Formats: sequence, C-alpha cells, structure tokens
Amino acid sequence: MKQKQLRIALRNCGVIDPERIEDYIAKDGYLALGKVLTELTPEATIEIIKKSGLRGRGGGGFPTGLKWEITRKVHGDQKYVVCNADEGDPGAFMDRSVLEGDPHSVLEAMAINGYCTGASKGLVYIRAEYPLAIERLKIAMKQAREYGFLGDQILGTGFCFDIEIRYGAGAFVCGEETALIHSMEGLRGEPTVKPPFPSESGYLGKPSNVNNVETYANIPVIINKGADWFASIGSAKSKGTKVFALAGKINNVGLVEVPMGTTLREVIYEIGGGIRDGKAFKAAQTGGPSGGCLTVKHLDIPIDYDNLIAAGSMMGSGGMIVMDEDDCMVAIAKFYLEFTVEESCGKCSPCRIGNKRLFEILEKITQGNGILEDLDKLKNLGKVIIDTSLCGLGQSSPNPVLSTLDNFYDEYIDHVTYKKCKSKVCKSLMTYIIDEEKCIGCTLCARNCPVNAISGERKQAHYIDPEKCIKCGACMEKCKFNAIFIN
Amino acid sequence: MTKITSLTELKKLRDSLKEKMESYSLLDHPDSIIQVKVAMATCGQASGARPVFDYFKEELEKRNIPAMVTQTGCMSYCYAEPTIEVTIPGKNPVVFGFVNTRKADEIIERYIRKGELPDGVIPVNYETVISQ
Amino acid sequence: MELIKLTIDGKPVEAEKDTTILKAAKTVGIDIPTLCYFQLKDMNIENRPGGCRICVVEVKGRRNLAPACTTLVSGGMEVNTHSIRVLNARRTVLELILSDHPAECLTCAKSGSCELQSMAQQLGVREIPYQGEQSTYRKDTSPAIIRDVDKCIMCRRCEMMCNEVQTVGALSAVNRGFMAVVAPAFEMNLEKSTCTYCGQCVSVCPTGALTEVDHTRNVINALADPAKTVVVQTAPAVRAALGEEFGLEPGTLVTGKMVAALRRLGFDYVFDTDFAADLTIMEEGTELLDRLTRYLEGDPSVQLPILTSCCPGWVNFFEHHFPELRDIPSTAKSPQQMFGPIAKEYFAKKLGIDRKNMIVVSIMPCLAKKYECQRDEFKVSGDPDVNYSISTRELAAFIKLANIDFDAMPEEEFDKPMGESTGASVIFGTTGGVIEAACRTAYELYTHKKLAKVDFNELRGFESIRHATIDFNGLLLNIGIAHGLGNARKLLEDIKEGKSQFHAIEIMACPGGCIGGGGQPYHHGDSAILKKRASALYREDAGKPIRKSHENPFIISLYKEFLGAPGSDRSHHLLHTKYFDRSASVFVEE
Amino acid sequence: MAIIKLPERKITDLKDVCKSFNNEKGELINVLHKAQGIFGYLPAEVQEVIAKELNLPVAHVYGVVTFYSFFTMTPKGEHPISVCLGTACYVRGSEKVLEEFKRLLKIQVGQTTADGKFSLSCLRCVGACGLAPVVMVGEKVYGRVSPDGVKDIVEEFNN
Repeated sequence: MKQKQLRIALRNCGVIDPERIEDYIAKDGYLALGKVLTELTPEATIEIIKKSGLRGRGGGGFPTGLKWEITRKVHGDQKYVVCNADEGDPGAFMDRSVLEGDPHSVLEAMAINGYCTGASKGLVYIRAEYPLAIERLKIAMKQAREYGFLGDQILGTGFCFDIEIRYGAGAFVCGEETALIHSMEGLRGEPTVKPPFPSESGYLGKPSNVNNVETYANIPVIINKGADWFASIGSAKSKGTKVFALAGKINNVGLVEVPMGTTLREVIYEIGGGIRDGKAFKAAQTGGPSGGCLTVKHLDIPIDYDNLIAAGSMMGSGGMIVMDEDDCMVAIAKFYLEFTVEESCGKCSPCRIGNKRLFEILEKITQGNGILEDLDKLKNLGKVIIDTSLCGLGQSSPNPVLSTLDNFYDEYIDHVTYKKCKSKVCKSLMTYIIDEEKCIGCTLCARNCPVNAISGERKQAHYIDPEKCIKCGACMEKCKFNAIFIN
Repeated sequence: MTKITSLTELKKLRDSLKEKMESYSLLDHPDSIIQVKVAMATCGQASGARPVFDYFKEELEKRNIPAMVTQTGCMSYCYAEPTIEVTIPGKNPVVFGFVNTRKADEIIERYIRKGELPDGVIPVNYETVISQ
Repeated sequence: MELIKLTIDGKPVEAEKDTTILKAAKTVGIDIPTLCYFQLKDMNIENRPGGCRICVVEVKGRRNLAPACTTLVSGGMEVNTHSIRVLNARRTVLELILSDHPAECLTCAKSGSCELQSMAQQLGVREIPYQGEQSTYRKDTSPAIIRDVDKCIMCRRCEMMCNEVQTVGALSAVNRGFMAVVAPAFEMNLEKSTCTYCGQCVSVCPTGALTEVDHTRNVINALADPAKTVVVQTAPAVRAALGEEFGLEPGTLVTGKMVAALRRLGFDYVFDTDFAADLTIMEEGTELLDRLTRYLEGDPSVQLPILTSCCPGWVNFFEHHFPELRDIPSTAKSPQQMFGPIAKEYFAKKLGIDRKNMIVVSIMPCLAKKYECQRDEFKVSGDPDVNYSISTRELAAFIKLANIDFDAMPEEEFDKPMGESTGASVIFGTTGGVIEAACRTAYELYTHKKLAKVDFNELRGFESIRHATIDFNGLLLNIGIAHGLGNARKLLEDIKEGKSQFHAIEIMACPGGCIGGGGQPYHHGDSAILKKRASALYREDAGKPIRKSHENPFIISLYKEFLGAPGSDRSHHLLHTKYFDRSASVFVEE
Repeated sequence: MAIIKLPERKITDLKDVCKSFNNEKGELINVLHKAQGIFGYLPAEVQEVIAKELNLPVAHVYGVVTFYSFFTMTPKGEHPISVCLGTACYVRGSEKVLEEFKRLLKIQVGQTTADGKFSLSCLRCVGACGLAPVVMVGEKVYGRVSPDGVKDIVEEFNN
C-alpha cells in the first residue's frame, strides 16, 4: 500500500545516529554541497531551488529560491546565512526533531546557501530551551569542520564558510526575522518595519538570508534529486512535503510529513489514528497562535499554503493541535490570546494593547459576563489589529479569535446569551446540582466541600448553594451515587 | 581525521561507509549483526530511552548476542515513546513502541533470539525519500 | 536623484527615492497624523519606530495598512490616507492607546500641550469603547524631572533622545508586551541613574509621562513672604521663546514685556542672567587665555582644549561619563550660579539684608538648572545661592495664573545694576554663542586691539559639530562647537585618545543650545522654531549698544569695587567650582 | 551607586566570560546566558558588571534582561519546576497540573518556597508534545503528568 507520508525533511531522522557524521555521509550527506561547489555556479544552484518551487517552511511561505536570489544580488562586503531555529509555536517540534535527528542536513544546506548568496558566515539562532538540539548541533559542527565541510577551502575549492550558534532567550516574537536579527545583535527582540528586508539589511546591517530549519533540511535532497522531482510532489502552488507536529486529542501523537495537498482527514484519521477515546473531532488548530482552526467542514480540503489561508488559518511552522468535543473553542481562543499577550514585544500599540483587550473581552465571556456587543467588538478589534500591527505576530494574533468566531459562533452565543459552556470547560458557567432522586443524604459531599456550600440533613437530599460553590468538583468526585451533575 | 578535499574523495568515502552499513543487515555476510536503534530525541529521553539504550547494550553483550546498539533521532511515533527499531540480518526492520526494560527483555528473548513478534510493534506508516 | 511617481488621495505626487509616504504627502498639502514620529530636521534627529500606528494609510494592493512614517514610496503606488478602513483603524488604535492611559487631562501637567490630547480631538474620539486593565507604575520624582509613566504611550522618543542623541543611556525600553515601558535600569529612580537632567526627554514627550518638577508654588510663597527680598534672573534663551506660550510667533523677542510681567508678579528686583554671562566670559576668557599662554610657552601641566562649563547638563554628563576628563573644563561656574553669589554676597550686603532673607529665583530654558542650583557646593550653610529655578514654561503658566495680559505689557527695562548686559551675553542662548562671546573678549584682551568685526559668523549655525579657526593676530585658535551630548561625546572621545586639535570647545547639552532646552515651550519636532529663536537672539545682540562682555560698565565696576580682577582669590571663591566623579561605582566584593 | 556584594571569585568568572566574548556589545545575550549559569539568576549587581565590561548603559542591559523570559532577576528554587502550558499540554489538562503544584507547594507562579527548595514557573512548549502534559524539574522532563502524579514528583525531590 502506498503510504500517506513521505519523508524528505525527516529522511534521516530516526534512521541515522545524529552524532555520527559517517552515518550522514553514508546517506549521501554533503554530496549536494560537493556537487554545487564543483559542478554548479551559484546562479545555477539558485535556479534549481527556484524551479523546485520550495517555499519557506517557517510559516510565511515565501519562495525560497527568490529569497536566495535577492540576497545574492544585494551588494555587501559581508553577508550572512541565518538559520531560524527559534521554534516558538506551542505544540510545534518539527525543527527540534530535525536538529536532534539530522543536524548535518541543516549545516550542509546553510553552506550551500552561503555559496549561492556569497556569504562566508552562518548563524543558527536556536532556542535555549532545546539543550539536546544545541548539543547535537555543536557535535555536528565540530565533525563537519574535521571533515572539511565547514571552514576554509571546503572540499578543496576556494569556498570558505563557517557557522556559529546564537541562543534565544525565551521570546516568541524572535521567530519574526527582523526581531531574530536584533536578538542576535544582543538587543531586545523587537521587530522593525519591513522593508528593508533582512536580505537587504540584516544582521549587523549586512545582507542576510534567513530560512527556517525545515526549509534548509529540504535543500540537499533537492540538489541531489533535482528540481523537477521535487516539483512533482505536492499541490499546484505548494511543492514538496510539510512536516506537522500532530498533537492534542489524537491517538497517534507524532511528527507527520505529508506531501502538500494531503487532506486534513487523511492526516487525522489515516495517519493520526483518529481522535482519542473515540470522541468526535471538533477542530484542528494549525499555525499555532497565528493560525486559526479547521473544522469538520475543512476535513477534505487539501492542505497547502493557500488553502489554509483561504480557510482562515495558516500553515505556520507546522503545529497541528487536534481538539475534540470536550474542548471549548472560546476557551481555546482565550488560551491563544493569553499567549500572545504574554509574548507581544510591546512595540506597537495595536498588538500591545489590542491583544490585551481582546483577551479581556474573551475572559469576560468565559466568566459569563459577556454581552452580544462584545462579539462585534472582538471582530472589529481583531480586524484592526491585523490591519495595523507592525509585525507578523500582531498581524496574525487575532486569527484564533476570528476563526473561532467564524466557525463556532454558536458556542460564543451559548456563552454570551445563554451563559452556557457545553464543553464544560468554563468554570464560571457551570452549576453543580444534586439530583434529589439519587441523593441518599450520606453527607459525604458536604463533608468534602472546601467552602461549605452544601447543606442538607442526613438521609435527606442535599443542596448546593450556587453562590458559595467554587466549582472545584470535589463533591462530584466523592459522590458514590452519581447524584451530582453539571448543568 | 583527514579532511575531504574533493567530490571524488567524498563519494569514495560514502561508498565504503554505505557498503559497511549495508553489510550489517545482509544475511550470511561475515559482518552481519543485529542492529538496535533507540530513538533518543528529547521526547524519547524524557520517557526513558536512556535506560532502555543502556539495557540493550549491557544485556546483549551479557547474553552473547553480537549486536550494535545505536542512538538515533525522532522516529516520530511520539505517542509510543520510547521507541526502538530492531533489524535482524535478512529481515525488514521492526519498530517497537512503549519500550521499557521489561519490554526490552521480551524483545531480546522473543524477537531477537527466536524471531517471534511480541506485541507493541508499530507498523511503519511512511515512505522515505532516497536521496539520489 | 531618481524621482518616483505615485498618487496620494488621487493627487499625483513626485518624490525622491527613499522618501516616506508621510513626507511625500506633505509636499502636496496632505498632513497625515502622527504620534510616535518625531523629527528635527538639520540636526539629524529622527524617531520613527513605526510603533504607534496612528499614521497608517491604505496602499492599493497591500494586504494590511502601511505606516506612512516608515513606508517608502515606490513607483505607481496608490495611497489613500483617509479611506473608511483607514479612519476606522486609526481611531480604533487611538482608542486602544487611550484605554491604557489615565484619563487625567483635567489635572495633568501636560494638558493643553499634550499631543495625545490633540490627537483625540483631531480624530474625534468621543468615547473609549475598549476598557480594561491599565498598566501602572511607580511615580518617580527627581530634582528636575518627574516620571509618571502610567502616561507613557511607548512612542520611544525619550529613549531615542536619551540614547541616540544624547548618548546618556539613562533610559531604555524595559519589560515587554502590555507592561513594556521606558524606564531607567531596574526601574530605579532617575536620580540614581546616569541622567544628566538635560530634559530632552521631557521636551519631546508627547504626553505627561515626563514633565519638569514645578517650583512655581515655592516662588509664589517666597513672593508672599514680606520678610524676603525676591530677586529674579532671566536666562537669554527665555526671551526668545516665552512669547510662543502667549500665541506670538516663534522668534518674537519679548524681553521688555517679560520684565514688565515679572515686576507685576511681585519680584523685588528683575535682573538679567545675561549680566552673569558677561561675568562668565570674564572668568572663563581669562582662564582660557591663561591656559593658552602657558600652553604656548610649553608648560607641560597645562592641558588643552579648554571646555566651556556653563551648561549644567553637560557638566553632569562628563561627571557621569568622563570623570577622568573632569580637569579639562573651565572651572568657571555657569551664569546662573555666578549670579547667585553676586546677588547674595554683594547685592544683599549693599541692600543691608542677610543672605538668608534674599530669595534668588532663576527663569531658565533648562531643567538641569533645577538640579544645578540644588548642588551642595552652591550652598552657604545650607542656603542655596539660587533658591529656585523655574522653566520658561512654568513662567508662562505663572504669568497666566496671575491674570496678567502678557500681550498688553509695556516694554520695561531690567533693574540696575545686575540687569546691565551686552550683546555677547545674549547669544549665550544658542549654540556657538558662548564661544563667540568668549572670542570677542579674548581677542581684545590678547591682542590689545579693537575687533574690526564683532560677528563671528564662522561660529554660527546648526550643524551638530562645527569647527572654525580664529586668527588672534597671528595666533590661529582652533575652536570646536558641539550641541547635543552625543556630539559632545565624539569630541570627548577624541580628547581622551589625544586626537583633539582644538584649543577651546563649546558644548551645549541640548540640540540648538539653550533655545532648544528642556524647559522651553515645546517645539513638537519643528526645527524651524529653533532657528527662529536663534535668530531672535542674534537680532537682540546686533541691536545692543555694547556687544563685548568686558565693556559692560557694571562688570567693570564690579571688578573694581568687589572682585578685584578676573581670576582673583575672591573671584575664585565666588565664581569658580570643581567637578566630581559621579560614575557608577559598581560593586564591593565580599 | 549601589553597594553590592558578590563573591569575588564569581565576579572574576563573570569578567572572564565577558572577555571570552571579546567584551563585545553584540554578545550581550550570550554573556547573560553564561552569567545566569554562574549566579543562577541575574541580580542588578551582575547586570552592572556586565554593562561596565561590555561598555553598555546598564539601562540597556536591564531592558534586554526584562525582555526575555529566560532571564530572571529572582533566585530560583533548588529544584525549579516548570509546567508546560503549550497548546498540546493545555488541551491535555496541564492547567490542572499547575493548580495542583500551586496547592501542594503553597506558592504562585514565579515564586519560590520558603525553604528555597522549589520554584514554580510556566513555560511554553518544550517540544515534547507527545508526552503532554509535560513538567520539567531542572533539566529532567516528566511526561504524561496527571494532577495525582504531582505529589510523587514533589516527594521525589523532598527526600
């Protein structure tokens, strides 16, 4: 049977020993570098990447070859190749897996990029939260230098290229390329207005090509197997494969690499093994805090850059969190906004204040204090934040709200008008009630209530005072007669 | 270690390394050997891959089974960590999930020694591109 | 230059390459509102973080709105600056900013000159629909500046002035997200930081987040106290800017009206800091000539260049940042602090009153002066030589408070004797003025010849670092001028490395000199205003009968009668000072 | 300025770190990482030393320290506990795990227990989503933690 998954970026993960360069060489490692250095001009190499149709895997989907070409064409005495390994989307771990499982593929691709753009220095910006990936990257760099794949006169040619590591320090916004560059320069990771793009003025004001880990991991294979081969995989405008970190309420949590154009249904049911505990699929959040949710009606659309945007979400870096009937979409939207509020750099006002206000409105709604007008406010505010924010973080932060409003408006109405959370997530909207029929008056619940909200005589039906109840659920857990339920 | 100074040299090295690796899994080859790969990315290590790795190394030696135990990156079955892959010469590699030392013992005794498949086998669900 | 064609609001526009939409729009009479954006042309000062997002405009074909202040024009661009989408976004953004801003307009020090307030007016905000938590911080009061950063809107102008223009580095953006704000390290009090009190942060702050410490009430109390004789001195730059607060054109000289108003406010004597500036020239000029002569004679103990010392922000700067060079500036006190002891040690005695019963008030374009007059070395048994320093802005408010119709004031003269001054002292208020005044005197004292031409045009202008060579009858004197502390830093680095070619350097902390001081009416980024103020001072100088400090008759008699000669023991005691190492001592090891 | 007490040996180490990065301003974040490694946290004094060594305004150093969540100005507990609140962990109930830690240790997020043993913080995704919910104690990762399992983790370090 033909498998749904095709591993290109992950081709060596779980196959080779990442700490042995010999394993990588045996798998044709550094062959692509050798090939471009000895047989191809930088222009010809860029042409291959352009023709392959590879687009940036970090989220934006900008054509990789074009980016390389721009960096090549900008004049500069010194240029830089930057690898963005600041994988900050919660629930995404593609880049970590590549760096931990196949670090050489990234180093090789960066060297190829250096050759193409005229850069002699590479920088990997990696999260400090990834100690193992850092360790393996360091080992790989050392080995590559020993074999002469990094350093001076690589493979006997005149090409010199070496790589340094720069550490992130816990700021999601540093995944944005201008912020990343400022962070590498030892500054606050605040983004700046583009243009100028890093390709023109990047690290230390020099032309810098920034690509993400997964993008680089594709490069050696494209060189080895050719642009046409790569372009034959995927959909019309999105070529190759995409790695997703499949997580959440799914049976087979894991890394998934599928050709572009695979449907959500195939990913969730055929690869992911369906929803846990046989529950119903409700939504899949792609693109993390910048993305939106895909619902049942999106199950059969082919996943690629453009279709996801059309569906109100985005590819993002590849996190895919699956949610089931027990997840409250208002609470999920609030969760993402809380993240954005915490991670906003604070530079521009719509993101700094707007997201906070979005969060506050959502909090009000989940606490049962929302009014219908709040939903209009969410929409207007969300649109303005997208329209006016400085960087990609702010320009996408309202997506979880707008997309849940689009797809789960009923749930918002439940919260706002009927003060109900059907998924029983929003505590403030729950009432614990004792079924008089079932209660035998054992007093166990009353004795376990931390706030003495339960009253009643022994052997008579008890009653929970909703004013006092803090909805901790202790009574329900203790009741042996299933007499307590949530309304 | 000597530096590789040309593409030809690189290809030569690749060929010899490839040949050596392949020889491990060839039935009747003098170098053939049992190969155990343990997925040791962060997830794997967090769910206990390290003791499993050590266990295989020590036990296979103790039990006189010529084998090579190596670490590898993420096999991407995160839900079933720790995962390992066992290759017996002449056979297709088999991936096992939820491996602890007890399971490891079962794998050694039942699969490696006797060739019986115990529970916990994860069917491979992907194709991997061959780079050339 | 490559010209780019685009349309803005349907109007065809031609703009040079690398022009922003904001600037291109201005050329066709379209004024896009801005908030964080700030520019002082000709001084290379620009703040465009693109952070407030008020200036967003719609660019055809672009997914989101573009900030006009940072987006460059491109060929064929179609810009709409007031579509419904733009207007809605712009107002919403402002509403958001206001939702995190205390609604304290009624009691805010900045009310009436607050850019945020005007923006709310301009965009027609009538309610703030997005209510929620407001970010709150500790209020911080220093001797000169109050930080009420609840009102900070993160425009980053102060940070830019403090770091890029002044290179003081006292302020930085700290924290992130909703709690992001501009503050000193560890959110410590400004007083403990390396702040020089130059006040440039205050002068560019669009809201009431940074304001001066207001001493008007102390002055009112002193005026109301019959036991006190209250003397006021007015700095040169004040007269060139005060009128702006009363709706007069920038550059209108209001010297006479100001004097009249001060009299009506009840000051017993209305004197002029200009007189003290003449005194400064006598002391500083003599010191310069002395050092120069000894230097030329080969005295190895003499270091050149000599640096002016009349700017307290500048003094604070080298005490904090270049303490190792603190022997190089002139030891002459600033005019404000020369005025103090002459008032309290000479004039008070003449009046037969105790110095404690004399209150000296100064009207200054400056905030650092507030700190300067509080320095311990400028006190006698705890009694400060200058009691209170209030800014040009505070004076204007005071005049309004006292129901004085400023415009109706007659032109009056300063009191004698400390109101007598020369043209040389008036130009102290602008960059290059002090050194020009010094040259006028030093030339004549050195060469014993009359200056053929009093104006030294080569020393004037707004270029950030200027130099000129003045011919002292064969002796070629290299003069350097810097305004703005960042420019001063460059000259100091050269001195430190032994590369400086100058004999004398004038330094003013504020861009433009005192006319652009932190206590002046807000120029809101319009550098034309600064130029007009400067030309007003040169005008007053040109119109003065006496234009050289050493010819000031009161100065001559003061030396004869009281001080002896410039550089005498008494002059040293009263008119000179010393400097301290105020660099941060970092740690004591265990 | 402040009178500061820091062990001399550690100050020397810190200065060596700065030197190893050629006292370059651009290396500030690398220096801060190492400094936090030496001191466990970044008190004002340490930032003063770094500012001086790298010739930066201390306000700038503080601005950077407060921007990145990895840097802390308060000493962490002997065993810093971080509960992952990444999406995968969140949908699998990490909030309840966090609540249980708070209840058991009687501290809030960002605080350290009175005996200095534990400190509690949240983090966003360690990338071990397969094991959600995930808790880290120091460098050690615990996967599939339930509220009931919290007690065992705390016990493990209490002895």
